[in-house]
Amino acid sequence: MSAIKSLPRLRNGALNLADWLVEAQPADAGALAVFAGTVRNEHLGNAVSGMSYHAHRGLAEARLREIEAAAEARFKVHVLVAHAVGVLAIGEISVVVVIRGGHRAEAFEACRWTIDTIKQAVPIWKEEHYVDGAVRFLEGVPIQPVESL
Amino acid sequence: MSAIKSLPRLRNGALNLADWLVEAQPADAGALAVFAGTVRNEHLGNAVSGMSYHAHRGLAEARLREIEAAAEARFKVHVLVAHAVGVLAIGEISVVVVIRGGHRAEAFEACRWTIDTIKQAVPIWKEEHYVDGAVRFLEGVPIQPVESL
Amino acid sequence: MRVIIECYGASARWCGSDLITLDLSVGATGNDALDALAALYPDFAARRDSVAIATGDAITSPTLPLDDGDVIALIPPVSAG
Amino acid sequence: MRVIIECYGASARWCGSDLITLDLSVGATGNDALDALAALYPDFAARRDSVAIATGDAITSPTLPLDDGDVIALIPPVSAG
Repeated sequence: MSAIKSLPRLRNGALNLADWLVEAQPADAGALAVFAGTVRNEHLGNAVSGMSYHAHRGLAEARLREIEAAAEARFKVHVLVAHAVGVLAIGEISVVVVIRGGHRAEAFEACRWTIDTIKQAVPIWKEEHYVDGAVRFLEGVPIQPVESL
Repeated sequence: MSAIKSLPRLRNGALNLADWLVEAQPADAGALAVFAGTVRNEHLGNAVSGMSYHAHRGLAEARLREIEAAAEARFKVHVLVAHAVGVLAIGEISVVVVIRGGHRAEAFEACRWTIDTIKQAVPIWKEEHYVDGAVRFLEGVPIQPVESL
Repeated sequence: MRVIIECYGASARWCGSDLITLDLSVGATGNDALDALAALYPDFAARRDSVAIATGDAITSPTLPLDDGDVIALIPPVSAG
Repeated sequence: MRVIIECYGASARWCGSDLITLDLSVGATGNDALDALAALYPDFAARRDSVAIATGDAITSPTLPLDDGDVIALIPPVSAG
């Protein structure tokens, strides 16, 4: 287990992708799959200037670790996730998923499942800042238990 | 178009993932999907000590660029690929696919299609070095035209 | 008895505040607290069924009875990622 | 006429050499070159139908006629990635 596994998964400010790629590739792994989510300059036709990420920090931290463990058990891969809290600019990284596994099939599946699950099971809320000055929380989905996904 | 797009996609020696992540995320992109292939320490029950990658360099370079362009047209995303040639150690990176796109669905699809296509349409051959000293070319698949995939 | 409601995400907009103190009957449940909020705040009432509650770092069943002094977090629909 | 065969990947093992010079009749095609190699090298003969040929930086149809001095690459089944 590397040092990064002991760090909080919820971080203040934009994520730096390289920080989450420092773990060595396991010798029995042939695939590394990574997903990062970034802030877009447009949403449903509105020009976006930035995004605030709000979290229930205790529950979000617990859920991110629970999702890591669930993905590792389900897909037999190594999983690392991180999510930003605070105000991010266009192009900055809000979420990172890193999968290291034997072959690409399970690495891709684990990566997709992990980001899909984060979006439905972690108490984080996006508040969009529009170019016209308006601010609005995005519609979300009722929070789901990790084990239901 | 960034400077990296003018570099050869076929590189001597193991790839450094960070080199292929230097492009800025487009302002209208919300997803970054990355795949890297690494050398495993085992193949079909044989202990592997390393891997040689051989290429028809001219055709491989042309095919890698053709795959980039095909994936960009098909999935409406930005695509960057690179492949190593030469001798790699366990855990080192032989191939990288970087996708930057609007949403995660097309980013994941483009990433998966691109690596699957590289494996079938690029004249590169893996030669496994086993711990017992033996060396053997892997069985492959007859080379396919990119437009058939 | 008295419980404290922490309003996360858009629920603070619906209720007009980040933090709300509610006076409830002894033996009241999470659902009773949500009902009381719905009676006070029409914008919350419209979203009541989409909101989960958490105590500490865990989601809690709204059918469980609350204790005096409990702190309950409102977890409106999430939009992580 | 004379053509040069470059043997990529495992095809060099099958033919015992990286580079082979073949003497063919005028008007011979890629398929004729592959037939000549199959006649010379049994290990190649067993894999003949899985092998493509390239000239320059492009895959070429084996039905096209070759010219004297052409250089043809054998592209055995690939294992990139």
